[in-house]
Amino acid sequence: MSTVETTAGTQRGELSDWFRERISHAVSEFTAATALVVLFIALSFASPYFLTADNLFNIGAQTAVIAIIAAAQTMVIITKGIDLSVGSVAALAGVVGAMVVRDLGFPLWAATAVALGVGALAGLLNGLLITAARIPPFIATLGTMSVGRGLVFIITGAVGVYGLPRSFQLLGNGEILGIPFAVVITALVAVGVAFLLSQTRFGQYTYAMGSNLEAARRSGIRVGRHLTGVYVLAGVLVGLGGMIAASRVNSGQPNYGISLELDVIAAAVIGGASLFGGQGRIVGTIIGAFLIALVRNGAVLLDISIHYQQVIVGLIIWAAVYFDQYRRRRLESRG
Amino acid sequence: MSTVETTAGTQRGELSDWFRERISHAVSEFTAATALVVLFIALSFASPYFLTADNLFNIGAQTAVIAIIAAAQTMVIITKGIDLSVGSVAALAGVVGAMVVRDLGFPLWAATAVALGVGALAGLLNGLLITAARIPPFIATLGTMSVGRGLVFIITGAVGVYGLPRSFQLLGNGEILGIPFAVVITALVAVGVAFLLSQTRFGQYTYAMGSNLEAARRSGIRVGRHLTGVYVLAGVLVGLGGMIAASRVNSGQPNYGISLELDVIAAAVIGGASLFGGQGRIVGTIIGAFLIALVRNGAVLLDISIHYQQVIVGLIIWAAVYFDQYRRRRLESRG
Amino acid sequence: GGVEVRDGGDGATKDAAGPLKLAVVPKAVGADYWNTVKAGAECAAQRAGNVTVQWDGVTTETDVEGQVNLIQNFVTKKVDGIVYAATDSRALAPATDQALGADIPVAMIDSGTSPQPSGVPLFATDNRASAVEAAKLLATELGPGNHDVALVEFQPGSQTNTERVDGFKSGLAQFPNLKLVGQQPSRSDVNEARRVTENILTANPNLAGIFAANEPSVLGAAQAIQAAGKSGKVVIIGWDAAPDEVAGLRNGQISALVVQNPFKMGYFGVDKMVKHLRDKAPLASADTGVTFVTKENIDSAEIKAVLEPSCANPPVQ
Amino acid sequence: MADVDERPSAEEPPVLEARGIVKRFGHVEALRGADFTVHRGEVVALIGDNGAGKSTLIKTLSGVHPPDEGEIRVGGRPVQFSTPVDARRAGVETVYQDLAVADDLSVAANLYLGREILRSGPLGRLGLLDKRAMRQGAAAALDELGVRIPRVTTPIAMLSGGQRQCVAVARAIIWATNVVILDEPTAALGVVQTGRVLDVVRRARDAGMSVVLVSHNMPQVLEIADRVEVLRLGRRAARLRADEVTTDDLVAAMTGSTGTEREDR
Amino acid sequence: MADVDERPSAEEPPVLEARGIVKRFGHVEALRGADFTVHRGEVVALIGDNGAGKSTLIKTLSGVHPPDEGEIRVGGRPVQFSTPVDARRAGVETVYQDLAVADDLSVAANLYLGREILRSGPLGRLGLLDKRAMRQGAAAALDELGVRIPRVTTPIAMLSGGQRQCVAVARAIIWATNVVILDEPTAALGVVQTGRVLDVVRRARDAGMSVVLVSHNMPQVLEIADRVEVLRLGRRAARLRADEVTTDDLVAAMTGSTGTEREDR
Ligand SMILES: Nc1ncnc2c1ncn2[C@@H]1O[C@H](COP(=O)(O)OP(=O)(O)OP(=O)(O)O)[C@@H](O)[C@H]1O
Ligand SMILES: Nc1ncnc2c1ncn2[C@@H]1O[C@H](COP(=O)(O)OP(=O)(O)OP(=O)(O)O)[C@@H](O)[C@H]1O
Ligand SMILES: [Mg+2]
Ligand SMILES: [Mg+2]
Repeated sequence: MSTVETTAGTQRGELSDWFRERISHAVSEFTAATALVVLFIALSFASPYFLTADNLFNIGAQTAVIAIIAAAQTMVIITKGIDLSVGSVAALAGVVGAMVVRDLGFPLWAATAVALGVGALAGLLNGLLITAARIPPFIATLGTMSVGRGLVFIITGAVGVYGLPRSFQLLGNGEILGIPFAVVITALVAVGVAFLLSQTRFGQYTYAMGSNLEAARRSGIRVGRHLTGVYVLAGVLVGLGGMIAASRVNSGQPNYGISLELDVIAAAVIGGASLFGGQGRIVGTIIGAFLIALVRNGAVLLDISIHYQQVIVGLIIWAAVYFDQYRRRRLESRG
Repeated sequence: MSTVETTAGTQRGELSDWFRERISHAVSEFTAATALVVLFIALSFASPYFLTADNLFNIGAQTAVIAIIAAAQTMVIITKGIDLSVGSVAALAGVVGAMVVRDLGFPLWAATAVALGVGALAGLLNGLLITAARIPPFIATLGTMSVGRGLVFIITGAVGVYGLPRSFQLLGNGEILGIPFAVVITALVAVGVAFLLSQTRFGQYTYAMGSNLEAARRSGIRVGRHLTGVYVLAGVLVGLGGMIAASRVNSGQPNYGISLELDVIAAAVIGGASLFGGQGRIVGTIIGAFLIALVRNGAVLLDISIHYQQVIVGLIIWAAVYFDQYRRRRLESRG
Repeated sequence: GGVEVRDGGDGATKDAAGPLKLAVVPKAVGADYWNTVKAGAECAAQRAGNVTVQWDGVTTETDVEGQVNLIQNFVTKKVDGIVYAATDSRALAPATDQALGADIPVAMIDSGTSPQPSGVPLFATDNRASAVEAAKLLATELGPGNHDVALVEFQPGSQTNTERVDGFKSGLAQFPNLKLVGQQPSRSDVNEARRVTENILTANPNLAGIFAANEPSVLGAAQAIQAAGKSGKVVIIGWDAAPDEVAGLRNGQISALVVQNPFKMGYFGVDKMVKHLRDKAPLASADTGVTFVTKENIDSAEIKAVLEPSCANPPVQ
Repeated sequence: MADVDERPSAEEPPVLEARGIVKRFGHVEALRGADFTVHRGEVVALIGDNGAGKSTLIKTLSGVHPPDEGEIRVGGRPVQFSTPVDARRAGVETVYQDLAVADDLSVAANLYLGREILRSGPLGRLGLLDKRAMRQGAAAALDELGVRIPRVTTPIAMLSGGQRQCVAVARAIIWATNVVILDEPTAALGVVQTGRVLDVVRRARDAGMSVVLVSHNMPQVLEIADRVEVLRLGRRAARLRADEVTTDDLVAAMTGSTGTEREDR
Repeated sequence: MADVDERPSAEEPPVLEARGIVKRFGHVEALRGADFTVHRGEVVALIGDNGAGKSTLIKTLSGVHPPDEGEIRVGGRPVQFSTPVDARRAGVETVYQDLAVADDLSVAANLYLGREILRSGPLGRLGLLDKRAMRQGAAAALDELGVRIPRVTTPIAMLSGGQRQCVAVARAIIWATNVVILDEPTAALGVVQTGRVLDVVRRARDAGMSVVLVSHNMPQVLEIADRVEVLRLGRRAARLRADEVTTDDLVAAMTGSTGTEREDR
C-alpha cells in the first residue's frame, strides 16, 4: 500500500509483509488458540463425555458471563486501566435486575435494561473518578468494588433475591435453534466489541489513550470523555454479564462475582492484552476465557480435586503467557 | 549542596529547596497521615473505648500482618511489579510453620525460619518467572497465587493445622514490656525496609528498575538478579506475616489471606506508591495500612454494620488517594 | 450437657431492666441461614426488652483472623455479652478467653470453640452427626442396587465444611452400594455450584444422587439438574432451608433437606445471655436440634415453625 | 546587531501573541513574564539556552500547559487555551520536542490521530474508519516530505529516532491552517530530511501561514527565519531581524552578554 | 574526497571493531553486514541517513542488542557483548539517542547509577550509600560540562530536553576509560553546551580515549572528527578522513550518489 521506500529495512514483498503483520498481531491468539486446541483434543481422548453437544453447550453457557465481562475488561486494559469492580457491579446489576422483576413486576427486557443501566452508572462513576477526580484506575475501581459490594448487601439485606418467574431464566438458560441463548449473546458481544475496537474511531482512540495518554490529549482527543465512555461501555457489558449470571441461577445472588476480576483479567492477558496499555484484542480474550473454562471443565470431568485444579490452572496460566512472550520475542528478533 | 546555577528556575534558597523537596516527598504521607489523624481524633470523641491502651494495642496487633505484607508489596510495586500471591504464600508459610511444630516438634524459632524459607522460595519462583521466563508480574504472581493455594490444600488435606503448643502464640499474641510482640516486629520491619529502600544501593536499584528498566539494564545493573532479589525479600516478609497470622489464631489456616492482596496494595497506594513504578515509601504504606485498620476498628466501635463498612472503606480509599493526587498536582503547579 | 456458670470477676448482676448491649456475630454475613439466626437473636432481644443487638460479622467464613479481630474489638468496646459462631473452633478459643478475661460472658451458637471453656454454653446442632444422617437419607431415597453419588461441598478448609464432608463420607461408608464419583466445591456461590454440578453430570451420566452441603450449593445443584432435564431422576439431599430450597422440595427437585434451627440458635444465644446477665441464671449448652424435611412432613406444624420462623411463633421449645 | 521595529504589517494584529506569561512547576519558575509575537506569513525563530523556557512557552501557546499568569491572543483577541483542542481549533499545530506519538499505533494512525477519516455515508456517522484512505494519505504526505519509513502500517515503536521525528513533523504540517509551531523539529533529522523540512517551512510561509521554529542550530535559524525572538531565564531577552544579525549576536543574546529587550508598546 | 588508508597506528589493533554485523528486527534488517573501526585516541564520526542503522550499530557495540551475525573485537580480540555490563567492563561507555535515564531518580542518582559511591567501612559493605559524596561529585561533574541544572537532587522528569541530554552525556564521560560512544549527543543542546561537549570530546581524545560520535550536523562532524565512517542501508558505505572532505562529499556518501567502500583487509 505504501509507496514509501525503506532504507535499511529490506522489503520482502508487500504480500509477505501484510501476512507477517497479521501473524504478529495474531501471535498471542495463536498461542492461546493452540493451547485451546491441544487441550480440546486431549480432553476428547481423556473423557468420553467431553465431546458431546451437551457438554460443549454447557461450557459455552458457563463461559458466557466470564467472556462478556472479559471483553469489557479488555477495553479497559487497552486504555492502560484496570477494572477491579466487575464482580461487585455484576452482582449489583443481577440483584437489582432480579429485584425489579420480583418487587415491581418488570418484564424481562425492562429488567435487563435496568441491569445494563446499573452497570452503566457504575462505569460512569469509575470513569469520572479516573478522569475528573484523577484517581488511578486501580484505586478508583477498588473503591467501587468495595462500595458496590456494600450496596448489594444493603439493598438485599444480604439475602438472595428469590421467587422469580421462570421467564427470568431466558437469558441464562434459554435456547435459540438449540444453541444456548447465552452463547449467542456472547458471540454478538464479542463481534461487536471487536468491530468497535478495530474498525471505529472510538476503538482507535481507545488504543491511542492506552499507548500514550498525553499524545492522545495533545492530538485533540477529548480524553476525559472518551475514557469515561470506555468505562461506561464496559460497565454496560458487566451489567449484561451480571444479568445473565443471575438468570442462570434464577435469582439475584449478593455474593456473586467475588474475585471474578482475577479470572477476567487473566483471560485478557492470556489472550495477549498488556496491562501497560495499548495492546489487546477481543479474539484473544475470548480464547483466553475459554481456555480457563476448559481447564475447569476438564478437571471436573476427570474428577481432579479442586486442590489439584488450582495448581493446574496456575500452571496453564504461566504456560500460556510464557509461550506467548517467547513467540513474540522470537518473532521480533528473528523475523 | 549543588553549586550549579539555575537557568529559568528561580532559586529560592537552598534551605527552602531542601525543605520543599522533603515536603514533596512527604505529600502522600502527609495526606494519608492527615486522614489518619483526623480519623483518630474523630474516633476518640465518638467512642469512649477507642482511646484505650488495650484498643490501640489491639489495632496495632491486628494491623501487624497487613502492614508487614504491605511493606513487602511496596518494594515490589516500586519495581513496577505487583504480587498477587501474597495471600496464598502467607497461608502456605503459616500452614507449613504450624505443621513442622506439630508434626516434627520444631521449636518456634526454627518453625519461623522454615516459614520465612517458604516465603523466600515462593519469592524466588515469582522472581524467576518474571526475570528468566519473562512472564509479566501480574500473571506470574497470579499463577503462584493459584498454585500456592492448591499446595496449601494438598498438604493440609484442606483441614486446619491444630494442636499447637501455647508457645506458638508468642509472635501473634505475646507481649514485650507490655507492647504486643507483633507491633514490635512490624516496627522493626518497617524501619528496616525503609532504610533499605532509602539508604542502600539495593534500594536505589529498586527505584531505578521501576523507573526505567532498560536504563537500569544499560547502567550495568544486573536487573534479573536484583529484581529476583526484591521478590525473594518480599517473599520472606510475606512468610513472616503468614507466621504471625497463624500464631494469632494458634493454627495453620488453609483459607488464610484470600483477597489479602487487595488490602495490601490499597495500603501501599494510599501511602503514595505508584502502580507504574518508581515511586513509593514505606512510611506511607504503614500509614495506609493503619488507616484501613482504623476504619474497620472504628466501624465496630460505632456499631456500623459490615455492609456500610464496605461502603465507608471504599469512600476512604477514594478520598485518601484523591487528596493525595490533588495536593501533588497543586504542589507541582503552584509551588 | 449442663455446664456450670463461670463465676464472673465482678459478679455484679445487671440491673434487672437496665439496658444491655450484646454483640451477635455470625460466621459470615450474607446467607439466608445467618439472617435467620439474626431474626432469632432480635426476637429474643425484643422480648426481653431494653436489649440492643449489635450484629456484625466478616464477609466470608474463611476470614478467621478477621473474626478474631472483630471479637477483640467487641471486647474493647465492652459490650455486655458476646454471642457468636466460631469460624474455626481452635483459632477462636483465645478470643473467647480474652473476652472472659475482660469479664464479658460469651455464648457460642452454631459452632463452638475447642476447648470450650466451662461457663461458655453452646447452642448448636451436631453438623457431623447430621451429615451422617444425610447420607442415610440419600441411601434410603435411592434404595437397593448400586448407585453413583456426588458431593457438592462449599469451602474446603473451613471447619463446618470439613465436618459435613467427613460426616457424609463416614455415613456413606455404611452403604457399599453407593459410590462417590465426584466431589467439587461451590465456594458458596450458586453459579459455581451450578457449573460444577453440570460438569459432574456430564462426566457421570448415571449419577443417581447428590448431597449438597449448604444453601448455595443446593440451589446451584438443583438448577443444574433441572437444566439437564434430570429433575426427579437425580436425587438431591440438601442442607438448610432457604425459600427456594423449600420450593424445590415441594416440586420434587429436592428429596430431603437437613434443616437446623438457626432461629433457635440466635434466640437461645441472646435469651440465655440476657437471663444470665440480669438474673444470674446459669448458662447451659443446648442442642438446638436438626430436622429432616421431606415432601411428606413439610406441612406439619412443627416443621412449619422451623421453616418459617417468626417472633410471633418462635420455634424455640 | 539591531532590535526590530514592528514589521510593516504591524497595523494588522499579530496572528498569535503571548503577553507576560508566567508558568511555575513546583518551585521552578519556568516562565517569568514571557512575551512572544508571530505575525501572518512570517517565520519566527524562538531561541534560547537549554532550560530557558522555550518548550514551556510553546506548550502554553498550544494549550498543553495553561499559563499561571499572562494572556494569549489570537488575531488580537484574547483567548483561553485550556486544552490542546482549543489551540487546534484556532489553527495552531505543534510538533513537541518530546514528540508525543502513540507507540502502539501505526504511522498512518498517528498522522491522523484525532482527525480520522471516516467512511462516507451512514457507516461513517457510526465512526467507521476509512483505513485505506488514511494509509494512502499518509503515504503521500510522507512522500512529499521525503521521509523514508518501512511502511505506514508499522507501529511507531519500531522506527528510528529520526523517522519518529519525521512522522511528528509531517503530522503538524498536514493539519496546520494558521500557525505551525515546531520545537526542535530537525534535531534528529538527517541532512536530506532537514533540508526537506526547511523547504516545507518556506512553502508554508509562502502559503500565508506563520511558522514558529525552536532550534539550537544558529546557521539554520539565520537561513530560514525572518525574525528571531530570544528567550532567557524565562523572559524575552531580545527581538531581532534575521537578516541583520550574525550567529555571534544570537549567542550573545542567549547567554545574556548583551541585548536588552526593547519595550515596544 | 578521499577514502582513507588505515591510520599510521595501524599496526596497533583497533580499540574497538565491528565486522559484518547483521541485526534483524522482525522483518526489518537494520544492519546488513556492517563494519566499523575505532583506533586508540581518535574521534570517529559515524554518519548516515535517518534509519541507516547507526543507533542499532551502536547498541550492538555496547551490548544492548547482541548481533545476529558478525563479530566484535576489542583490542584485536573477539568478544561477546551479550549485556551492557560486558561492554562497560571493556571500558566502553555510551550515550544513547533515547537517553535511557531513570525519570524518578535524581540527577545525582542517575549520574552514579550502577556505580554508586558507598560509605567507607563496614557500612559500605552492607551497601550503604554515600549520598553526600555523590551529590558533590555530580555537581562538580556538571559544572565542568557547564551544564545548568536546578539542583542535583531534582528528579530527571523535571528537566528540559537539553538538560536531560546534558546529564546523559556527563554520565558517559565521567565513566569512560577506553571508548566513549555518543549517539547524537548535542541534538538537543544549546550553542554553549554543544561547545562544551565538543571540548570534552577533544579532551577525552587528548587523554588517549577513543570517541565515536553520531551526528547529523556535518559542520560539527568536520570540525571535531579525525575520521568519518558512513553507514548506508545497514552497511558501511565509506571511510573518509575528515580533513580531506567537504560537507557535500559526506552528503553524497550518505545518500549514495557516490562513494563505494574500499575493502581494506
Ligand atoms: N527495536 C526495533 N524494532 C524494530 N525495528 C527497529 C528497531 N530499532 C530500529 N529499527 C529499524 O531499524 C532501522 C535502523 O534504525 P536505527 O535506529 O539504527 O537508525 P539510525 O541510523 O539511528 O537513524 P536516526 O538517524 O534516525 O537515528 C530503521 O528502519 C528502524 O525502523
Ligand atoms: N513538567 C515539568 N516539571 C517541572 N519542571 C519543569 C517541567 N518542564 C520544564 N521544567 C523546568 O522548566 C525549565 C524550562 O524548561 P523548558 O523545557 O521549557 O526549557 P527549554 O528552553 O525548552 O530547554 P531545551 O532547549 O533544553 O529544550 C527548566 O528548568 C525545567 O527544569
Ligand atoms: Mg525544549
Ligand atoms: Mg539513531
